[in-house]
Amino acid sequence: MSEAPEEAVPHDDMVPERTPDEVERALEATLFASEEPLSVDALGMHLGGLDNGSVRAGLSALVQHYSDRGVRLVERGKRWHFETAPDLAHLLRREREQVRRLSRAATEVLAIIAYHEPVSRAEIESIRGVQTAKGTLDVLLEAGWIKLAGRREVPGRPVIYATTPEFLDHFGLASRRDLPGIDELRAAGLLDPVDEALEDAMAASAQPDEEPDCESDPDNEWPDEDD
Amino acid sequence: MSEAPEEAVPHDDMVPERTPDEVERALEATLFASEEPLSVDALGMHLGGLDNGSVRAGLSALVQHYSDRGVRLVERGKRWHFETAPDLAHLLRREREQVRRLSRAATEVLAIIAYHEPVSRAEIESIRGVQTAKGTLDVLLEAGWIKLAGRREVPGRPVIYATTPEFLDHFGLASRRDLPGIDELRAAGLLDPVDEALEDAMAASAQPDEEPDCESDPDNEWPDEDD
Amino acid sequence: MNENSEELPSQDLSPEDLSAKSGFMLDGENANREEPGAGGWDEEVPNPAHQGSDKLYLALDGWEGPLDLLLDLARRQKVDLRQISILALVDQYLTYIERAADLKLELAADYLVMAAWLAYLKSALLLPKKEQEDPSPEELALRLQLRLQRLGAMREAAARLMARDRIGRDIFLRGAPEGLRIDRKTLWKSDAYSLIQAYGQVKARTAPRIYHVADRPVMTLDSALDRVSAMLGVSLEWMDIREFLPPHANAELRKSALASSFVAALELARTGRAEIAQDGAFAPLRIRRLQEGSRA
Repeated sequence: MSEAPEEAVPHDDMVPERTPDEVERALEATLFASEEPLSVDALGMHLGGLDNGSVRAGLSALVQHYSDRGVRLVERGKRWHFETAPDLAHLLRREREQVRRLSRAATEVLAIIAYHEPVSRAEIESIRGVQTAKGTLDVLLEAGWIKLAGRREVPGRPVIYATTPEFLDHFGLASRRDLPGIDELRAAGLLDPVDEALEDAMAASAQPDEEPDCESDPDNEWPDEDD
Repeated sequence: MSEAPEEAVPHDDMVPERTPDEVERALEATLFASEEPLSVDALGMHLGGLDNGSVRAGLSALVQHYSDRGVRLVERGKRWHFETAPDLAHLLRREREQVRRLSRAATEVLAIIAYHEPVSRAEIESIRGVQTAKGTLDVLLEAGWIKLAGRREVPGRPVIYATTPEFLDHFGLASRRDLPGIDELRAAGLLDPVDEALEDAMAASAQPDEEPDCESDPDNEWPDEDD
Repeated sequence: MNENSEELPSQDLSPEDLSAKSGFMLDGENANREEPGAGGWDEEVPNPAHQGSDKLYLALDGWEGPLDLLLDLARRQKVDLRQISILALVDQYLTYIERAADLKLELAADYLVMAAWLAYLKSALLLPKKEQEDPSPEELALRLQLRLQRLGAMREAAARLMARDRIGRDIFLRGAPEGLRIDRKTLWKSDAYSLIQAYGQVKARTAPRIYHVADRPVMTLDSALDRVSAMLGVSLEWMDIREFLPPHANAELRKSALASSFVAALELARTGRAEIAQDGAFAPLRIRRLQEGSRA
C-alpha cells in the first residue's frame, strides 16, 4: 500500500466523487471476484494486457476510494485483495472462529523465522534453548506460512526456512518490513547472533570511553536496582 | 434504491462524497464477508439487533454508492449480496481463443460425413478404410460442424452424423450440392493417388503448428489479448 | 496450561551428562530438551500462570526449558532485560529449583543442569578475580543475558504478531467470490479446398487399383546376338563394342544394349565365332570376327 495515493486525490472529508473510470471498475470487479490475491502483473493480464502503470494508478485510486469504507483494498506481499475493515472485526468475528490457535512453541518458531529468515532449525533452537518438537515446523508448513527455502551452504547443509506470501497475507503485512518492531530489534542488534553481540559487547567494554553505546555492556549494566 | 439519498446527494457527475456512516460500513463489510446472500432481518441481527428501517436505509445508501462501480449491491428474492456489474461479467470468464487448423484425419471424416450424410461411425470407417479415433468426431462436434442426426434403424442402432448450417457457413457453401461430384474431383486430379507420407511432410513443414493432436499448445498463454 | 498434561520426562543424571550438558549454555548451540507437547495448534496465549511463586509447582511444566523459566524470572525483576541482575536471577532460579525438589517434583534433567551451571556461575562471579579464566564469568553472564534478550525479543514479537488483525479472525475476505475463470476455447479452421481434397484422397486411397507395368526399353539377348553377329559379318577389323549399340537409343536402352551385347559377344567367343580383346581394366572392349578355322 506504500505507493497508493500517488494520484492527486485531495484528502478532504468532502472529496468530489469521481465517476470511476473503466480501469478502476474493471480492477474492482476482478479483485472482488477473485478467489485469491492478485499481483499487478496478473491483474494487467486479466484486463487484456493492461500495462502495469495503469494497473497501479487504478489500484491507487481504489485504495483511496475504499479508505473509509467497510471493506478496503490492501497489498500483501505484492498481491492485492479486498478485505473487511479491521475496526469492524467485532461485528464479523461472531460464530466465525476460523483461526486455529497456534501453540506457544509454534508462535515463537514462526516469529523467529519471520524476523530472521532464512533460518535453520539449529538457529531457531539456539534462540529458544530447546529442541523443536517434530510437529511444530510441520504445523507452520501445513498452514502455508513457512516454506523450505533451500539449504545453508555450511557443513551439514541444513535446510533453511522462510515465510511465505500467505504468512504476510494472514497477518496483514504488506511486506516483512512491516513486521512489528523489526526496525527497533535490528537497531538494537537483537536479530544478530549471540556470538556477534558478545564480541561487540566485549570490544565495547574493552574501550569503554570510545563507545558510549551501553546497550549490552555488562559492567555498567548491572546497577543496584535489584538489591 | 429510491429512498436512498435522504442525505441530499446530488446526482451530478461530481458528487460530494459522503463519509459512509457506521451502519453503511457495517452492512458493506457484513455483505462482503458473507458466504450467502442475507435478508434484511439477518443483517439486522448481525448488526446487533438493528431495526429493519435502519438496515434498509443503509442498504439504499450502499446501492446508490455502488451504482456506478465495478460491483453492485443487489437484492435477489429478498436477500442482498454484492455481485459483479453486469457490463463487466465478461471479465470473470475470459475465453482465450486459439485458432487451430483441422487435422487431416478430422478433415477426411468431415468430408465423408458431408458427402454421405447421414452416416454412422462404422460407415465412416469403412469408407476411410481406417479406424476413426473417438476424439476426431468430438473435435467436429465441438467445432459445430457436425451434429448427431438420430440413429440408424439397424441392429445396434448406431448414432448417425450429419453436417450443420455452421459447416456450410464456414466452408462457404450454399448447400451440400455445391460439393463437387466424383467426376469433377477426378477431372481436377484430386483422385490421383499421392504419396501421403510426402504430402504430410510437406504440410507439416509448411505449417509446423498444424498438429493432429491439438491439446498441446502451452506457450501462447495470453495470445492475442491486447488487441 | 494446556500443554502441561504431559509429564516431564524423568531422567537419571550421570555426572558425565552433567558436564556434557553444562556446555549447552556456554555455547548456545545445542538445545537439550524437547519442548513439551507436540507443538501443534491450540494454545496461543503467552506463558500461563507465571505470576505468584505459589503456583510454582503447577507452572513448571508450562515452561519450555530452563531458558524459558529464566526469562520469566528475569521478567519479574520488572526491569529492562539489559538491566537485569544476573546474580539475583541465579538466586531466584536456584530457589525455584530447590522448592520444586522440596515438593518432590521430578525435574527434567536440563533444569538441573542449568541449576548446576548457574551455581557455578554465581560462585565464579563472587570470587575475587585473581586468575584470568577464559571465558571469564562476566563473559558467561553476558552471554546468558544476551540470550535472554533475544528470546525475550522473539517472545514479544510473537505476541505482537499474534495480536495483529488476522484474516479469518478479525479481517475477512470476500465470503463468496465468483471466481475468475479462464476458459480455453479452440476455434477450428479449415476450408473447402482441404475438405474436397481430403475426400478425393479417401476415394483415391480406397478405390480399386489397376496396375500397369510399363514397357521398359531393353534389348534382349537374342536380339543382341543377332545384331552383333550381323555386324561382325561386315568387317574383319577390331571393333569397339560400343559401335554395336543402336546409335540413337536413349541412355536406358543403351545400358541394356551394352549389357546384352557384351553377353552376346561372350557367347560368340565361346562358340568360336569371334574373339575379344581389352588392353586393360576399363579400356575399350574390342571384338573381331574369327575366320572359320583360323583359331585352331
